[in-house]
Amino acid sequence: MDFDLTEEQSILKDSLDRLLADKYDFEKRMKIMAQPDGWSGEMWNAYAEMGLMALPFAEEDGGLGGSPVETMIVMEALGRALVLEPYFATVVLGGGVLRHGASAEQRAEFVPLVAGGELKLALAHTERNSRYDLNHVETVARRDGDGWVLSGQKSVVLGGDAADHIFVTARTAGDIRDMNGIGIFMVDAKAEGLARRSYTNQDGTHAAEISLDGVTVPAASVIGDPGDGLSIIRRVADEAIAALSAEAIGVMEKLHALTLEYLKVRKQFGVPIGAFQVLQHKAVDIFVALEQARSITLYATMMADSDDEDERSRAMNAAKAEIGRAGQLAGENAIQLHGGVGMTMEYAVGHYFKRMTSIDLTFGDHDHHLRRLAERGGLFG
Amino acid sequence: MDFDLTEEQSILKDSLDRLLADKYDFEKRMKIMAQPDGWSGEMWNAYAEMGLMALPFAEEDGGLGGSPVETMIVMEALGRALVLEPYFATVVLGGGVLRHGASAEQRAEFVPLVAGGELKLALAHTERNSRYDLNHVETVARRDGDGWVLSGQKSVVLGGDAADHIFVTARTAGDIRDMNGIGIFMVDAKAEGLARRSYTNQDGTHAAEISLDGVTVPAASVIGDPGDGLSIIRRVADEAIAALSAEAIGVMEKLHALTLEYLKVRKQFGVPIGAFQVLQHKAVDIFVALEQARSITLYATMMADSDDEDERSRAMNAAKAEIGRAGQLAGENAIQLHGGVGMTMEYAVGHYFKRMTSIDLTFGDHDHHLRRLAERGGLFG
Amino acid sequence: MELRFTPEELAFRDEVRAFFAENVPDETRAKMSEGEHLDKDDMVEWTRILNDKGWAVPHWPEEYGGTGWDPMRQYIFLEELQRYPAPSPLPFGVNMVGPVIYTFGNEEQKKRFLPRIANLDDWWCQGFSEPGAGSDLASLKTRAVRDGDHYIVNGQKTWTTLAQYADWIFCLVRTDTEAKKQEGISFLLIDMNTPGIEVRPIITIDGGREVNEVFLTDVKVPVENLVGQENKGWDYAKFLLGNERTNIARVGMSKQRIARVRELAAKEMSGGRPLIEDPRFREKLSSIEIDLKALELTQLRVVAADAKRGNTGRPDPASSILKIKGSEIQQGITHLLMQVMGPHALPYHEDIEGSNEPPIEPDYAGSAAPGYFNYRKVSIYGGSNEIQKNIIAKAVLGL
Amino acid sequence: MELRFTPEELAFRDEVRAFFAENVPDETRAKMSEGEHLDKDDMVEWTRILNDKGWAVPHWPEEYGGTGWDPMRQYIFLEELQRYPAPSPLPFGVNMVGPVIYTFGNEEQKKRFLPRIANLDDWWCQGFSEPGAGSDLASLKTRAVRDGDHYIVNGQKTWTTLAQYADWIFCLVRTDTEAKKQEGISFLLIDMNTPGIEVRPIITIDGGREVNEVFLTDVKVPVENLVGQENKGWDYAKFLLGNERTNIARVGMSKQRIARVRELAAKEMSGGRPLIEDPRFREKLSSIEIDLKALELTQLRVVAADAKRGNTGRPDPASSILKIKGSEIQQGITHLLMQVMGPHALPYHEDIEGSNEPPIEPDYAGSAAPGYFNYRKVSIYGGSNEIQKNIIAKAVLGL
Repeated sequence: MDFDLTEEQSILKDSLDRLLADKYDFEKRMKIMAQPDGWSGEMWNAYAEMGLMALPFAEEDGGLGGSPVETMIVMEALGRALVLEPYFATVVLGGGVLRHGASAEQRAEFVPLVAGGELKLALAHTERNSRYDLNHVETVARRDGDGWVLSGQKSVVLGGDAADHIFVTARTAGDIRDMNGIGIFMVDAKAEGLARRSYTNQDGTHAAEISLDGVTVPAASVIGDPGDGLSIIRRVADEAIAALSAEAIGVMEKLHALTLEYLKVRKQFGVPIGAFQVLQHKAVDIFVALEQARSITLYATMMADSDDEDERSRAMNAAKAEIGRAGQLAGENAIQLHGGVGMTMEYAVGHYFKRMTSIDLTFGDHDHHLRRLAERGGLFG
Repeated sequence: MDFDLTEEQSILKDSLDRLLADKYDFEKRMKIMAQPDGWSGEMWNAYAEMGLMALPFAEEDGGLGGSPVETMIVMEALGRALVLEPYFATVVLGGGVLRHGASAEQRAEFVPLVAGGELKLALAHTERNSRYDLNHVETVARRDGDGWVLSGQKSVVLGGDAADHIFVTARTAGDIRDMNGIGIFMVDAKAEGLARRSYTNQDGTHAAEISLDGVTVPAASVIGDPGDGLSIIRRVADEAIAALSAEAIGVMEKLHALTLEYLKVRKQFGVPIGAFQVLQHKAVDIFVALEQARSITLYATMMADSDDEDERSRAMNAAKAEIGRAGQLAGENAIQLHGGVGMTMEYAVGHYFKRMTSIDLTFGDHDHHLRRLAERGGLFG
Repeated sequence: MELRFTPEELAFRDEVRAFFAENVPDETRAKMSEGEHLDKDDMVEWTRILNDKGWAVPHWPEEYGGTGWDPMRQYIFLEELQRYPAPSPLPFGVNMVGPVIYTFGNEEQKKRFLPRIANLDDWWCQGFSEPGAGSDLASLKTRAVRDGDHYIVNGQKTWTTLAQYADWIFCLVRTDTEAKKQEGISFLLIDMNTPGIEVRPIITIDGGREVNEVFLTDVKVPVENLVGQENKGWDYAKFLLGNERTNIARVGMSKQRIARVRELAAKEMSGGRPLIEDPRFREKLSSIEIDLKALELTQLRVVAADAKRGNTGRPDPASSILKIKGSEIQQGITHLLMQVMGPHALPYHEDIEGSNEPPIEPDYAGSAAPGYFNYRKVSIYGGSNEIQKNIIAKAVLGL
Repeated sequence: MELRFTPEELAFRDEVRAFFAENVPDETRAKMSEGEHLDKDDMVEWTRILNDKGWAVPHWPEEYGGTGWDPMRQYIFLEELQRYPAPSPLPFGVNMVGPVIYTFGNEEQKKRFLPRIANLDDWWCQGFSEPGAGSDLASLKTRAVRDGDHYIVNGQKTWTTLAQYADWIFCLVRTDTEAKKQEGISFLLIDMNTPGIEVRPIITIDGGREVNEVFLTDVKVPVENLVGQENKGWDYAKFLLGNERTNIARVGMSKQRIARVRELAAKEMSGGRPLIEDPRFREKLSSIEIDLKALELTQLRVVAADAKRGNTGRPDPASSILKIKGSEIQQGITHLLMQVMGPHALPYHEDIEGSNEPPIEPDYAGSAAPGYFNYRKVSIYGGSNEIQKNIIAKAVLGL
């Protein structure tokens, strides 16, 4: 067991941190957020040049063959800077579907484009009534000759505003909540019959509501077995949870650091407020939560490429639940310790708090994952 | 609405407090606990002389016609002194069965004896597998001519060590967990076929395991309808919860007061430890929990004699859940703030902590009542 | 001891309920149910309805328009108001500056300001907080220098709630810079139209504009706008802040919000059934309900104790419990409401910015996350919960 | 970064597991599983089995009987030991006085004491705490006055764990009353059979006798029993207390206790089904499991960091996390275990008093409530959790 980064990993971390320190401080981020798209194409290209888009893909597909540890390193850094570009949607979600579901031909066609920063992806899976249940799919795919015709509504499609291609899940057979009978279809965002309404999320990231009204999809755009897409979605969701956990660590690091700094510089009653023992202990609570969350994220990262679905899913339940709990504690206490100033848009800490909150609501909140873990018999059961 | 005691209530409270201050301080209680029975017959007679045993019974039955408020006043005082005599078992539980289930003849015979302190009662309802489910009764009552024959096992019969007569619940019909088919039978503790093993509880009170092996009960000793004892048991249990909540308030008052005193006199690093802000805030947490628990106890007391079973039971769910939560917080923090000394038998605070813990385990713990309340649709639902 | 409402109190409650049912504008009620912000017109309209009925300033002395209700009736009125839900009277006039004026102001000030507060002819805002002061309110720096018949005021106030609507602001200003920090403060009433006043919005993390910065540059304030004595303003401020805490439990509002959570959780699905049937969810909700029921009784105990002492306006220090538990409960409910919406709480609905695009579905999800963000304030303002615990430790526990 | 055990580490773990499976006495394992107290003979028997294997003092330098394992192997050993469960080596000798002796003692002391510690020929106890000192350890009052070849020791120690079994006690004593409080302290080894020593039990609220008061009246201690230099004892104590915190997370033990909760909760019925199927119960249990899994990784990170720095014996201040979370988890489990037993946790089973009455059914309920009571200690001793947070605030956060 070894918790040190390799030399390559250290270089990756340092260069990304340097890039973001240089180009993505709080002021610059506010400016990017105010742009029409709400994210920066220039930064997108910079990430691609650094190889971030190619990172998790196999070398034979045109990627860099990175492991979940590399993704963890990147996501932590993106979390620390509250990056707005759709890396998670394109590389983790879209890339995950490509890696785990796509055929060799599909990978040969699309991985190089993603790796080069030329293609943005999204995963349209959540629906109005699905909440966090991955098997709940009402959108319908009807066979039409060799191809398929999709109809339905998808909600909160992360990065759906910017995506060139969207992976849409749809029911090819069975009832709304059946495990079998879910297909994944790669749809051009400009396809006829696809309408998207793009918007900003609470945390400044972007998403879209997507409606599909008789969108035709050729056979070549089906990902994997059109009756068994759920196992792919589950795998991608588990990797997404590991990645989001890592992002959350970056966010919590900043919540912690900003709060600590504030406690040291802010004076009240003639002393820095960090001299008050109650506030010290609350800062310690944040620190402990951060370190415990960091530990569970390491565990999730270790398990992210496990082929044992049961063990892997339990690990992700545990991680996402812990991240949700620790993140809420850290976020709420960070705001409380800042007092009124923490409530303002002008100050960074509130933005970290909002991102932390959004992460809890993405791919299942604390309660959802705790329930699932308990239903599965627990972590050691 | 009026939270003041009436003059009679004030007299009751003051005289009981005076009696206990005089005869039941911590040292004297330790001596009583060390006696063979573990409780004091002398005190029992003193309570009877004060009229405490007669308090809740109707005047026409030989009682004083007291309301739940009077019971609350008494139980709070008993809680403050950690009284060991089986008042709760005899007057609240046994007396409750008499008041709500017994016939006029039965009341005429037994209420004056209880009121005079000459008769001790107990309720044998809990069984090995019943946990907190009032409808779970495995003990069997078989018809035998006009009377009944009881067989089975009863666990943790509070005051069962001292009781002269024991109210035993037994199944007259139906399956183990049916709502209907539960009878209540008044059994002489010396009846043939009844064996009891008496013991001390964690908190110094006493109980017994009771086994019934073909105990015959005449028709005159059946309480109410032998097929519908559950409604009586529920009513008694609800009153018991209100009474236990009041006792818990007395216990928590002392946990709070002892802790506050300790914070003021105990010095460390050259100052009273009550000067440390973190310890101050923990003391405040105990205080807030106490006051909230006091409020919910007032609510339970208000609802204890309601005939609306649903509304009454929800109130008791709420009260017992809150008492459990507040009591755990107060007890654990009181020990923590005392440090090592709080862990010793020689010091009072640990005994209050143990009684508080026992109360949570009696008639349903926090989790049980929260679950029941939620199943019923909540408090305002 | 009588733990139920008296028949007279119940009759009063029915009267209040009936009045609300007939008189609260439907749109106002709907906005409050959905957790949306009210605009100025909503507040003015409703206040005048109340004032016509004689209920706009219930707790004021009858000579200034009060109702003469005992504290229990005042409690019932506010409880029913919040629960309906209808807007509470604007606190800056009715609960803050009004009582200061009728207690410490002169006759002319009473005549001039009190009727206009009751009718919301004047919208007041509060000029206490300053940048950098936080819980240490008395460290304020805004100065007022006497110049003939006027004070010349310079300084900056912050966290000024709804100053964008305000006609008047009541300010704490430093009139003696030599004295100890509490002893050189005066209480001034300032017309917001006076030259030299600038209001800048502070946008909060929920996207709302509730609070502002107020800059005062050479603002000329007539000396007749001084309340009470010069350099005694801290006493009046303490009196005012004491009043502020009495209504902070907001039991009625929390009951209304819980009903809303229950309603929406019955619509939203989780694991193939309504979320309200999920054991964990419903137990969390019930747990808050229990806390709230206890708080309601705690509030009633405080009210009853007030009634016995006579309504001195000085709160029981135990009322800090109301602030602590009240804010915990309110925050817990906003978190639950956001959880109900799940992923649909993520989109930011720009309704308050006046967008005319149709809302992202479901429309009632829009206020869930902003409500959670916004309500972090309730454990911060009016003396943070940490300060409240300090108060209890000192004033109640004697530590 | 390699987040899994290496094949060598896994092989080592298997070796350890196999050894325990073959060598831990069945009765000892059973007592630990049921949460019962071990007696002295159990400890001695097991320690000698370990010592025969060469594993009694794994972290000691090899010249004094240590194994030469790296920190990761030491961690694995202790983890498996707790999880089996088998008794951990008696800490007072192995983790406390032993390292002080081999680090600061002279050759004669090393030869005389270390082998007897490893074989539990000498049972040691710790004489640090005094009445009234609590977390302010350095305020100790026990005095040692030099008199020729001896010190004459007078004073009182308290919270002395298992002193009733002890052959030796290591004491902090004040040898200079003029110096600042940390600077006049010496570290003495005292034979418990010396005249003038009296041990009185302290009965704790669980009914147990784990701790004692030790009274020292004119106790003559040969000067050769002074460790290191006179008046430098506080340095050795700090070294010792640093070691004490490294094993406090007790991850393996908590895993074993969780398995026990799960086993019993599958037997106990609630609402007509096994308690383990109750959503609230199993979610509480899973929540603790998650905390524990995170703590296990935190522990491994601390171990790995130790390994990198070399095992200095000075803990990472971040290891205060291990104490805080470890104790919260242990306490949470004892509470759950008591909840499992429900009303059957009420009877007090006097087993530890040596009663030979049959237990109240179910017999495994007997230790549930006492376990909960007893484990309140883990957030108090070894520096309370409040002290741990002070340490983190100062040493890690720089507040």
